[in-house]
Amino acid sequence: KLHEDSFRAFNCELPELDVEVTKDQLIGMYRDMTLMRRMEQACGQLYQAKLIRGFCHLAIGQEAVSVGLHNGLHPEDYIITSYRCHPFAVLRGGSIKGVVAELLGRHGGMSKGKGGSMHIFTPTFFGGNGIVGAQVPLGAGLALAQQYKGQDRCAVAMYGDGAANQGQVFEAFNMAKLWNLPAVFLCENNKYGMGTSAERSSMNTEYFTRGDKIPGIQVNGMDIIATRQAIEFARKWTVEDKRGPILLEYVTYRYGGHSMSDPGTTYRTREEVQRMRSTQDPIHGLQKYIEEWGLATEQELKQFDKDAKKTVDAAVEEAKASPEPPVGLLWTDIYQPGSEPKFMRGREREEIHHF
Amino acid sequence: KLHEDSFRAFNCELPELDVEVTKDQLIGMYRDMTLMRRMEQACGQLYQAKLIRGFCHLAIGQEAVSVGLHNGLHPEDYIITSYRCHPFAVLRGGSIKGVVAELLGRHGGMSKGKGGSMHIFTPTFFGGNGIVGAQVPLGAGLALAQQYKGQDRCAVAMYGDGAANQGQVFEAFNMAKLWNLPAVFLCENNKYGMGTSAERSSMNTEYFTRGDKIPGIQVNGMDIIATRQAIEFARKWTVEDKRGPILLEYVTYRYGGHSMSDPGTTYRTREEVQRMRSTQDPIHGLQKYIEEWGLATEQELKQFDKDAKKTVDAAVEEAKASPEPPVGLLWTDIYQPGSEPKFMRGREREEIHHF
Amino acid sequence: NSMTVREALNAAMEEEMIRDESVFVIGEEVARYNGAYKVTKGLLDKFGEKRVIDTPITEMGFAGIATGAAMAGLRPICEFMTFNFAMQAIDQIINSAGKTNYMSGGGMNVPIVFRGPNGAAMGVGAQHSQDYASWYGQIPGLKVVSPWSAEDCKGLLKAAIRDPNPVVFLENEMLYGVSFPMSPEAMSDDFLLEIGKAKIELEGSDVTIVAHSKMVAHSLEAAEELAKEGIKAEVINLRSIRPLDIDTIKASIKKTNRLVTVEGGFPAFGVGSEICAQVIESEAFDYLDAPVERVTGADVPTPYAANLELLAFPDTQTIVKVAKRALYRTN
Amino acid sequence: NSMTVREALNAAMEEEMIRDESVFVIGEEVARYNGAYKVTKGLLDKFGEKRVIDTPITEMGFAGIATGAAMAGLRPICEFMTFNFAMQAIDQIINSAGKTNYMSGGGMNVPIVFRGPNGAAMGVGAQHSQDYASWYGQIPGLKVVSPWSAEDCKGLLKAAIRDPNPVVFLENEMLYGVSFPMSPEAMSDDFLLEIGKAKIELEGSDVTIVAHSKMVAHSLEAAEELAKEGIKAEVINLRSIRPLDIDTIKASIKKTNRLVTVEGGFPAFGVGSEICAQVIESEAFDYLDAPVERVTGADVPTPYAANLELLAFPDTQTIVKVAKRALYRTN
Ligand SMILES: Cc1ncc(C[n+]2csc(CCOP(=O)(O)OP(=O)(O)O)c2C)c(N)n1
Ligand SMILES: Cc1ncc(C[n+]2csc(CCOP(=O)(O)OP(=O)(O)O)c2C)c(N)n1
Ligand SMILES: [Mg+2]
Ligand SMILES: [Mg+2]
Repeated sequence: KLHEDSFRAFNCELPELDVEVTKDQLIGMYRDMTLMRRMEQACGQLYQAKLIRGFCHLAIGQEAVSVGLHNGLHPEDYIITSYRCHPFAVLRGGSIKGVVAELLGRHGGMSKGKGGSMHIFTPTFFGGNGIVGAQVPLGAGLALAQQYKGQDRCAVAMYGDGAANQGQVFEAFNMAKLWNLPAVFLCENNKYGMGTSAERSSMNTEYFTRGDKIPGIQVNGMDIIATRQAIEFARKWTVEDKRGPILLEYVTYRYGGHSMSDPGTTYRTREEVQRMRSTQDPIHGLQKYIEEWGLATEQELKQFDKDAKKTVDAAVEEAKASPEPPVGLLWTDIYQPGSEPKFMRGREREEIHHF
Repeated sequence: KLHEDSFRAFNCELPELDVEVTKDQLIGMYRDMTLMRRMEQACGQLYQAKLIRGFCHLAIGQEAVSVGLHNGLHPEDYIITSYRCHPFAVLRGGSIKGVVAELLGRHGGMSKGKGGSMHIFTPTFFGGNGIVGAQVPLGAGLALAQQYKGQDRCAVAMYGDGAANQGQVFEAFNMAKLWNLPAVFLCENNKYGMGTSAERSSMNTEYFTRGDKIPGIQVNGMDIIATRQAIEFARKWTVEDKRGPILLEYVTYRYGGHSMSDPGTTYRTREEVQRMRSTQDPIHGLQKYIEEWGLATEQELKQFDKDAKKTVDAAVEEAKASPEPPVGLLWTDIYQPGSEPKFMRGREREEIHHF
Repeated sequence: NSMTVREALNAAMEEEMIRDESVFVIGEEVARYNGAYKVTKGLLDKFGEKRVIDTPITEMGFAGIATGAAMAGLRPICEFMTFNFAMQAIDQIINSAGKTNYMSGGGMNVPIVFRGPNGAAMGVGAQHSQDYASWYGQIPGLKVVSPWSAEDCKGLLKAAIRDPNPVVFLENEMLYGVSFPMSPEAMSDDFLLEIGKAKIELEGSDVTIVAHSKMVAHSLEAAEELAKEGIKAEVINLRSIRPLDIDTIKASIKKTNRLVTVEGGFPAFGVGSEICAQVIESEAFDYLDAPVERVTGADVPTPYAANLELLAFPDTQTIVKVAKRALYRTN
Repeated sequence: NSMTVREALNAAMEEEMIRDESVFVIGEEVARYNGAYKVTKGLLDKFGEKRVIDTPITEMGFAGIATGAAMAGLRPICEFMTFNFAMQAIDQIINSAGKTNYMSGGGMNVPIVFRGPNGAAMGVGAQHSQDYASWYGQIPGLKVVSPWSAEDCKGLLKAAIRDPNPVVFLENEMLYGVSFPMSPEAMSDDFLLEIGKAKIELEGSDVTIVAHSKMVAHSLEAAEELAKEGIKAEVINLRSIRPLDIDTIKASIKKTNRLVTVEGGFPAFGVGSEICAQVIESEAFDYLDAPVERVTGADVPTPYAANLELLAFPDTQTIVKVAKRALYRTN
């Protein structure tokens, strides 16, 4: 049974607080969250070691969102999110090695090293998008495609509390509601968009109420059972009951800075971060459930963490061993094979690539 | 005393239904509305006669909006709207001759013939904008400038029921509320955006409720006393009480097509148009008040209409007499005088204009 | 047989929608209103609301929705009422549609057509008259088509819909009502034109005139006038802005030794500029007997007044004059 | 005296904000965060929240608000975190800011500066690396500046803020931390550079290299390498994309008879293309002893992997190679 405060509803009923979840599921989610955190930590280290270039946005602290979603969705449901995307890429059919190799710019990366940290895709995960807000209409478009094809699937379009103010988010809401699309709009409210707190970016910080005619639910995004329960509810709403779009707000927190160049401590206090870590941590929270219900010993849980670390370390080594993409790849994937122009130009007139 | 149905409120008190309005004001507004209608009719005729080119969007039926606004606002308050802008241009300091000449592409036009039907400006009227929705953030920017300069003025940013779904409208709402700007967002709901009815474009057609944390009032936009009263209320709210932005929805109707190329009868019935004309007409409505209260005789009112026609006819003649802009004007107003490049290029290398 | 450009575009969409269930049309006023310029006329009746979708006025949103649908395997035809309004959606066109295939290492392709009128119409003023050919043409990952005739429109739009890449399809409002003869092949359901190939509309030996969209008509008229004076102009209809068929242009230069480019857009960083640069840096440079000449729109925001507007866009006389100058003849 | 580009931009804004009460800064993270790239550092402390305004992430909205404020007589400096995000706002920049003065017949001027980093940084991938110089440069009504050095940045940003027209000010993230010597004049509060004038950074007689932004540095390095082989390159720092100082380029060609253009943007319809076209159609054509050569970014979406990224942008060696080719020397 979930805590009473787990959900708040706007124009719809609340999800059940009584949740059925098997031991295996709980253990599985625990292991997934541990693995995701270890992976992100490894990415952070690789960035610090200057092996990862450009941007790197980590989701440490927000594991209950990605893992909860993945566990509550059907494997063929779609997800799209912004740049804070590594866990989704892994969970939706990718691999840790594939993510890390991508961040390292290696041929073994999920985008062959051509995309980078923000641009990783799988058949059910549509990235990994760098333009804040742009992924939301794309997500509604994924839902449109599902409806069009008569698939009983939904599409989850995720965005942050900062992104929530982009006009195209409202545009997507409007069309999704008009057309009754099976879209789950999911606001990952981690309280800040870069250095701007939700209060300073949003006239209304109750993001679950911002869909106007679209009903919404606010969810304790630090509790994996709640995140899973909410997405199951949303899935039933959109897919089984065909009630059109729904808006979920997962209230969560990022422990680190916005990206690796942000210490993350100029616009919020160290105490705030510390308090969230010690009182709200999703992994720790699940650990407490598990221990309470006697599903695993502390010993076993420690072992899971060790396993996760080992898995990640091995994946990092594998990724590091992957070579850089062959230079010929500069010219592939601009157009689909067979549909390219006869030639394209490099940096000067003699650098011509013929297809 | 206004009809009880004149207003509906969202998160704020209702404007007073008891209105004080002088005989002169009523007569003035009657004359203004008649004049505006006559002007728009003349424009329609000039278009049909192929003297006006390109676009021409008339506001016939919507006179209570422009005239009500103008009469309720301070002369130095700002207004910005979209392409359906002729009455505003006249009322806010322009002239009928200036508008008509602009539409005819003459030098005597308010933009020297260089702007056209959609682009007419005065020191307190910021157009006349052709890109649906773009004027709304511009209007919030006008309000920002007023606040910045410490002027006790407001800015009215107008948009249609169709435009109401543009994302940048929500973006402007959000910032205006966050920064407590003296902005009046005014949705001119004439039920259609081109051929799309409000119900087909908007998940929520109660436009006055779409500002989220911004309070709103729905107004009978066919009753000039209501439109004037509502804007006075909004002005007090934004300027005197400094309560931040407010949203007004004026429910109105356009009798003609969207533009001159639209017969306006494929997406709505002739009966609907006829019904609106005969039961809701703003000029007729005011006429009834005037007659009821014995402020003018039918005779006098007829004379006003004749005067209006005469004024418009004279202005049209004056406008027609205005020459085309001198061809040298092709090159002026691209940059401010004195800040131009040395030269600019015409259609080929010998057509060079030197500044 | 003849067809207007409007009919050709309409036929192209209809045929492809019949052929492929995943093709659909989305945009403002495309369904019940039959299109602001009636290009989608009748499609709603034929295919229903599922496949002909009226959107609210939310360019960025519906361009994003269409792009998302393409990512999920559909083949949207996304109509913009004009490309001026697509400027609100240009981030979706470029960053979401244009670059995703590359960023995904080929894992995520985006087969979509963005279409609508581009460039100036008559008396529409500065905000409704921009020509975006060179902007979109700059972006690797997009294909950009700018057809002229009804045949162009039918063959290229069908090719664009079948193309597995995002295609920007730039029509011209002033051409919609213009009738063109159609060959029997062009009337067929299978008529496709290759994107990236220019067409020599008129053969000639004295001067090459390269144009796209409506400027092809002016160039052909100019060629007629020049012919009266014994000058044989070769007129090339570019058809495609990206890929740009520089080979056809170079071959023509080798024959005529003189090049005039004609376009309706602003002069700077335009189609003519790029052609000029590519010619100069190629072996064709040596064949040029005169500097390349560009005829373009004037470097001014489009004025409304008829007399000024006339001076803002190329007309037949300007082309004639410049072509003669390229031939070192003067009046 | 020396200053980084970041400091120079910061000083320009501070000085103009002191001088003119109507100047203010608006954008994402410009105030409390001191700017995503710290360009606005300290301004909030100095000028307060009224004049240094943090916005939500809503590019179209705040660009519109800034433009509206300019219409009402203020002088906004509108920062985009990068110009890639400005693509969401480009309609406001062009249709509202760029064209309104003309459309109003001069009645409504819009004195505003849109600034932020443009072009590629390191390892940022395809969506964060586009160079918009030629897009904005195409629009009559806008001025477009692309500075290189700290002196450029200070003098041109101050001039842009004082300019009564909308100015697009294209910075480069990779230059922010680079230090440049500053002359005593450049340190002064009154230091202004004329928008529209290029600067000859290095005089030479054998080949002209024209570049803007970061490519000026590569061009100067290339000139150094060429000098070792006795080749005297003249390096022109364009500074301004619109107006484009073609006179300075032509004068240089008359001296060197050879021209190489260098830019970081995509090749097609780029800055080099336009320079090429303008040179060709001018009397300078006759002075050219070799075809104009363009060095540009490669025609590919920016790849992330370091080895591919290297191939996507010009480096010093490429410029050296091409300059030599222009001189008909080969290795
Ligand atoms: C259109 C656009 N504007 C700005 C940015 C720069 N930017 C990247 S992430 C970010 C903050 C987003 O915050 P939020 O949506 O809350 O997501 P979070 O980082 O908290 O996960 C900003 C401003 C961008 N990438 N795209
Ligand atoms: C961005 C943009 N998209 C589309 C258009 C074409 N367009 C002009 S007016 C209009 C309808 C607007 O309807 P509404 O906002 O209700 O205003 P009304 O015409 O009813 O006054 C459309 C679609 C445009 N000018 N700009
Ligand atoms: Mg956030
Ligand atoms: Mg309307």
